[in-house]
Amino acid sequence: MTGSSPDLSVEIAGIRMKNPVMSASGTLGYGTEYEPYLDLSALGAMVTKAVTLEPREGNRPPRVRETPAGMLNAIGLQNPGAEAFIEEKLPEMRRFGVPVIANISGRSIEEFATLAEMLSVEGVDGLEVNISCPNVEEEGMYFGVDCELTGELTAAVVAATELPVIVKLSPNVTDICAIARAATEAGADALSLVNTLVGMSIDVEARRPHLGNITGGLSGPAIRPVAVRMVWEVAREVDIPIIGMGGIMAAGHALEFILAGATAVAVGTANFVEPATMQQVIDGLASYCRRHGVSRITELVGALEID
Amino acid sequence: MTGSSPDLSVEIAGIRMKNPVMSASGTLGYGTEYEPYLDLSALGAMVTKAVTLEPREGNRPPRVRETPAGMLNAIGLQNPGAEAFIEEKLPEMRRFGVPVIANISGRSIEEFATLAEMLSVEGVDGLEVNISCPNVEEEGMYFGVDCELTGELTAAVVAATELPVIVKLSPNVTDICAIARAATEAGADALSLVNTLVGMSIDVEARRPHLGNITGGLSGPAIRPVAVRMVWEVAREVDIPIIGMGGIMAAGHALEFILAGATAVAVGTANFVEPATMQQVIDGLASYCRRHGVSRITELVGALEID
Amino acid sequence: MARAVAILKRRENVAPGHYLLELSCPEIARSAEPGQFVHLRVGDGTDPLLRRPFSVMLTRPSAGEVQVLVRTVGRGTELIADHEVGTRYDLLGPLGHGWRLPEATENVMLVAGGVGVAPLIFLADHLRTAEPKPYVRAIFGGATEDALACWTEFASRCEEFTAVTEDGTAGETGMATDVLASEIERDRPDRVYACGPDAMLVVVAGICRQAEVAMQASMEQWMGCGVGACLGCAIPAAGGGYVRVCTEGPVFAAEEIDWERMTPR
Amino acid sequence: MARAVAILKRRENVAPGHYLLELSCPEIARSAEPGQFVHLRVGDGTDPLLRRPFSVMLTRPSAGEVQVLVRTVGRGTELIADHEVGTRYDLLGPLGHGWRLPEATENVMLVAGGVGVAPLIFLADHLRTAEPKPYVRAIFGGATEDALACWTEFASRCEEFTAVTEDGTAGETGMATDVLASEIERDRPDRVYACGPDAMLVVVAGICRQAEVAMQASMEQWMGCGVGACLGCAIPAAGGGYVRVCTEGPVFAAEEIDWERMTPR
Ligand SMILES: Cc1cc2nc3c(=O)[nH]c(=O)nc-3n(C[C@H](O)[C@H](O)[C@H](O)COP(=O)(O)OP(=O)(O)OC[C@H]3O[C@@H](n4cnc5c(N)ncnc54)[C@H](O)[C@@H]3O)c2cc1C
Ligand SMILES: Cc1cc2nc3c(=O)[nH]c(=O)nc-3n(C[C@H](O)[C@H](O)[C@H](O)COP(=O)(O)OP(=O)(O)OC[C@H]3O[C@@H](n4cnc5c(N)ncnc54)[C@H](O)[C@@H]3O)c2cc1C
Ligand SMILES: Cc1cc2nc3c(=O)[nH]c(=O)nc-3n(C[C@H](O)[C@H](O)[C@H](O)COP(=O)(O)O)c2cc1C
Ligand SMILES: Cc1cc2nc3c(=O)[nH]c(=O)nc-3n(C[C@H](O)[C@H](O)[C@H](O)COP(=O)(O)O)c2cc1C
Ligand code: FES
Ligand code: FES
Repeated sequence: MTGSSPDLSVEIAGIRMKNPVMSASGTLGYGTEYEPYLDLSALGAMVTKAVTLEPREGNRPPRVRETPAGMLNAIGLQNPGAEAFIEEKLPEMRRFGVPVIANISGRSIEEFATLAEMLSVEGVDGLEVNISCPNVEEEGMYFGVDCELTGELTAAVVAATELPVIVKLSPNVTDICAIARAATEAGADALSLVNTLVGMSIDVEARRPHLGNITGGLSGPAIRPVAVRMVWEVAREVDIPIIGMGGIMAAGHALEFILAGATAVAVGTANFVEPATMQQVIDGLASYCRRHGVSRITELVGALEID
Repeated sequence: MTGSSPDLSVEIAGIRMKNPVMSASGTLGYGTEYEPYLDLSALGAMVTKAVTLEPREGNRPPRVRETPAGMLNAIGLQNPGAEAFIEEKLPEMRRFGVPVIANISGRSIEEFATLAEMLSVEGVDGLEVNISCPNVEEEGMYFGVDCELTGELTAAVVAATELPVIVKLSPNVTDICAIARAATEAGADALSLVNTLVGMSIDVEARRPHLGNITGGLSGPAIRPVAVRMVWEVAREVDIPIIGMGGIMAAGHALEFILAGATAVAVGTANFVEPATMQQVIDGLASYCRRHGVSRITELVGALEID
Repeated sequence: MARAVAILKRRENVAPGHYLLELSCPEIARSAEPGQFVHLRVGDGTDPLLRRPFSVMLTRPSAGEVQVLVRTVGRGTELIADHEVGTRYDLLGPLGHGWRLPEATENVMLVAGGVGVAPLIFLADHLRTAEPKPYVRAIFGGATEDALACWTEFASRCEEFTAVTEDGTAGETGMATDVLASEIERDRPDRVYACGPDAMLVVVAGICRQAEVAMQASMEQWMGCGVGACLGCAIPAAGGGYVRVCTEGPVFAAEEIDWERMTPR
Repeated sequence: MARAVAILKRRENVAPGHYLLELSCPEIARSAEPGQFVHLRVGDGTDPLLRRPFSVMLTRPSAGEVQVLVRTVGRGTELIADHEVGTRYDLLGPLGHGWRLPEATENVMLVAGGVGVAPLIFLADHLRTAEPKPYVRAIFGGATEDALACWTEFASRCEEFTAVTEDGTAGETGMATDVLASEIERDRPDRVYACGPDAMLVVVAGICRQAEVAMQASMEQWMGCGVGACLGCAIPAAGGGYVRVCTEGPVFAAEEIDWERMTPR
């Protein structure tokens, strides 16, 4: 970095990141899968696929399906479970020298708390509480759409760990601000939004759903306008940092979230389309700052002009 | 039609349509605009742009913006008002000889009721109650996200008119089924879903929202998976007919809604892209029925196979 | 007003980021009037989704040919810039209301900003053969020389022509609006026809109001349908409310527009 | 496993709805093994959005050339069918695990269904030069003659070859699986390699289990990332759970898969 380069570093709930670009949960595996295509050490942070207490097989196939400018997924939280994660996956992820945030998903408040405790280990820099995974019945969805439950869950996780707690919100709600307030008041250190919108697509020749799970989570550029709107609404309601995501494919999209009020951004589906997306976004943010004479990216957070 | 052609006719709350394809409110003007491009007499039905009690100027520009596989709009219910509609627009729409459904939008339950009465005139075949227009503050949105208000509003409109009452739901809710039940129990004859998702996009160079209204309604193919999912969920909850819409560009998309449980479908944004879309959908439905040996399109309603 | 298929016969990169499309499209060539536009579909998928509006720059009815000048600003225009000769476009048009022509003997002034030159070239071409012929002066302004695409096509159709760039890379140095002001000083035109960025049109409107010169402007706004149905292309109307660029416009008399509310934020 | 740019050198419509792409892509040509695939991006926009997986059909390392056989089934493949020579593709590959090769002297049977022939042509080509050489028989089945794209490329690389179509428009009449059963009767192979529709693979697996013949199958599933990260391409694994087609596969030993749960609904 030359002296003239802008300062892209940000801090999310005490997690220092050299730039605001992170991977979205469930879209970068545990990092190693993308090593041939991307210098992961350049990222601001890495977020894991959802970690659950016990190992999970995941949903029946097909699990993914393309939709207009987006995709539906119903992976079903497939993961090796907390223990195996800590023993096998975590060390792998550490190698890249960037903060690792563990995305946790539980069936009950107790399970979330237990998970939070278990994952409060050397090498995990923060927890992202997935209260909004739309794919597993009676789970994530159940919490994320209710203010009280969101509050209780957040409080329980906060009490169970010393780590920064990031609550990841579901967009499938009437009033995202109410949920955001509930999480904030319960002690969340930051918020991630958005998770996927619940969607469905049908094979009309076979007269069957494309996904084995019938419904799935919609992600990708298609949902970006909804995600940006929610970040903008929430940013004006709460004063904890926001990690914005939903359809980011390029720096310009990341800037929409940042201007709307996000301190950091996460890239998900775009990784599948172009493995170098996160690097491109980082470079694009730097050149935008240069072009606009912005010395610190943080100057842009919430800098949207409304009259 | 030769003897072998399938029967595409459907009935929505007493409104007989020669096929299940209608225009989505606000996307076909009052019909005349599309006369050079489309034989409107071939449609199953026509739905008007929202009609309000008083004339409305609409929102400040820009009012539309393309997004990935979709568009944001913030027209703001611009319309000449109920009286001018009845005197000037309605006669124009009648010329095509297809059922005309008036989409109504009010500021209060009283206003909705008054509108319903005013529009219960010769030439209007049904009312679509827009409780979900996301563009005007303290209006549509306010009703459509609350079960009680939806119920009261529906009951008031039903009491004020002899015409079939179609309640058009907002997708910007946590539990679409609860709202659907509320409208049904209050006497709605049919349901339309979905209206637009609230979204926003930003001009990062100018650091301003693209729309003069800041946020707008997201429509087009991008939202189809969400719309199909909601129709599928609601169809299993209520037994009044459903008009499905959201991103229909071709017969295959219309069939997704029909298989999910919609008796009729509406085409909106696609009209802007390809003015002949509705005709293409009608033709495509007929050939699908032939190919699959379906003699009545109604056989396909809710015919999705789940195991 | 109908739909037509246009086939790309020739595509020339007339200036950096500017492409002249020569389309074979007899219907439009026959019926398009100066100031009207076509609503063109780029590709057949969802990226981009909506049609894109472009003014007709010239027609050769006999040859069934239509010329359009495209400036690349985003996804759709960049795709167009890459299209091979032979590409088929689905388009709606000619759409909207064009320039209202001057009384024959008038002394008229055409003011173009950047790619806004397209509908004015069509107008100038039309006025050449008007009988008796109005006296036509033109001002063509842009940030740099690169923005003065097709200036020869414009100049060759006017009695007097002034090019002006902000950086002086071509013609005079300054703004088209400065030139307009001094030209009005020198020899007051009976009528001004203008097309360009909103910022320019607002100033032109101000100058014309001051000098009491009749003015028409071809306006731009993002569009949905292009045919008057969606009410998406609204711009502020004089006396309140809005008018549709695609239907009442794109050409408006200055008095029809609320220039106050037009002023870029 | 890396990313590469491939340039379309030749595109041939080898059968109705089937296109043979000849790509210049030295990296893949050098490193691809039979049964591996490439994850190809169609266009640079959002329509289509995700990459599309295609098996490598043949490579000419010396010429830096890769051949891929594409059957048009939807948006992405239809766009590919229209691409001009010179089109540049961004692709990831070679990806996944290919065919495990037979012991030299084995008597092997290749069973292809439709476009599933591609990875088997690559295998047959590879086995031709194996030393000492296994004896290679092949069965190529399809609904009609049209589905037997590139059959000569396949046949010419095997000692024995049987074509079979359901409607008898080419070769024997019937199913590839019927032919397989009788061939096993006649002369039991040591190993079967199969690629085709799930329905066919399920039957082949059943036949092979019965006859106690070792079998490998190249499987398909809709994909997200193609590199093992999204867990989207799961198929049922023997003994419960799932395996990833893009990483553990696309080629699996029959014993690794739960054919019960694979049976199409
Ligand atoms: C009546 C009319 C006539 C026009 N005539 C011409 C012409 O002759 N030549 C020409 O090059 N352009 C013309 N335009 C502008 C042209 O339509 C836009 O530049 C084009 O639609 C941009 O498409 P895109 O996909 O490349 O850009 P997008 O990716 O859609 O947007 C990129 C940027 O282009 C601008 N833009 C997009 N749509 C419009 C629009 N409808 N009006 C103004 N700016 C827009 C915005 O600043 C946007 O941020 C005309 C517009 C109108 C309304
Ligand atoms: C490992 C692997 C190797 C493959 N090799 C080849 C090959 O050599 N030649 C070839 O023509 N095809 C091959 N396929 C299938 C090919 O990837 C799909 O046909 C293609 O992605 C369809 O894209 P589309 O946009 O045209 O279809 P879409 O519009 O995306 O879908 C149309 C239909 O195609 C089918 N389809 C879509 N994606 C897949 C998929 N990933 N797997 C199976 N079916 C799918 C579905 O039935 C879908 O309804 C392979 C698939 C895999 C997983
Ligand atoms: C294949 C896939 C798997 C995902 N898995 C998870 C998960 O395990 N936990 C979670 O909180 N979000 C998960 N998500 C949601 C993403 O983290 C992200 O919130 C969403 O996809 C929106 O971002 P995008 O549009 O950039 O993909 C997943 C998304 C995809 C596409
Ligand atoms: C420009 C525009 C104007 C609209 N106006 C109305 C309206 O006045 N009343 C209403 O109920 N819905 C309105 N809608 C919503 C549509 O009727 C439809 O519910 C929505 O666009 C989804 O369908 P689509 O994806 O096919 O466009 C409008 C949509 C658009 C794009
Ligand atoms: S663009 Fe639809 S009304 Fe003008
Ligand atoms: S496609 Fe993502 S894991 Fe296989």
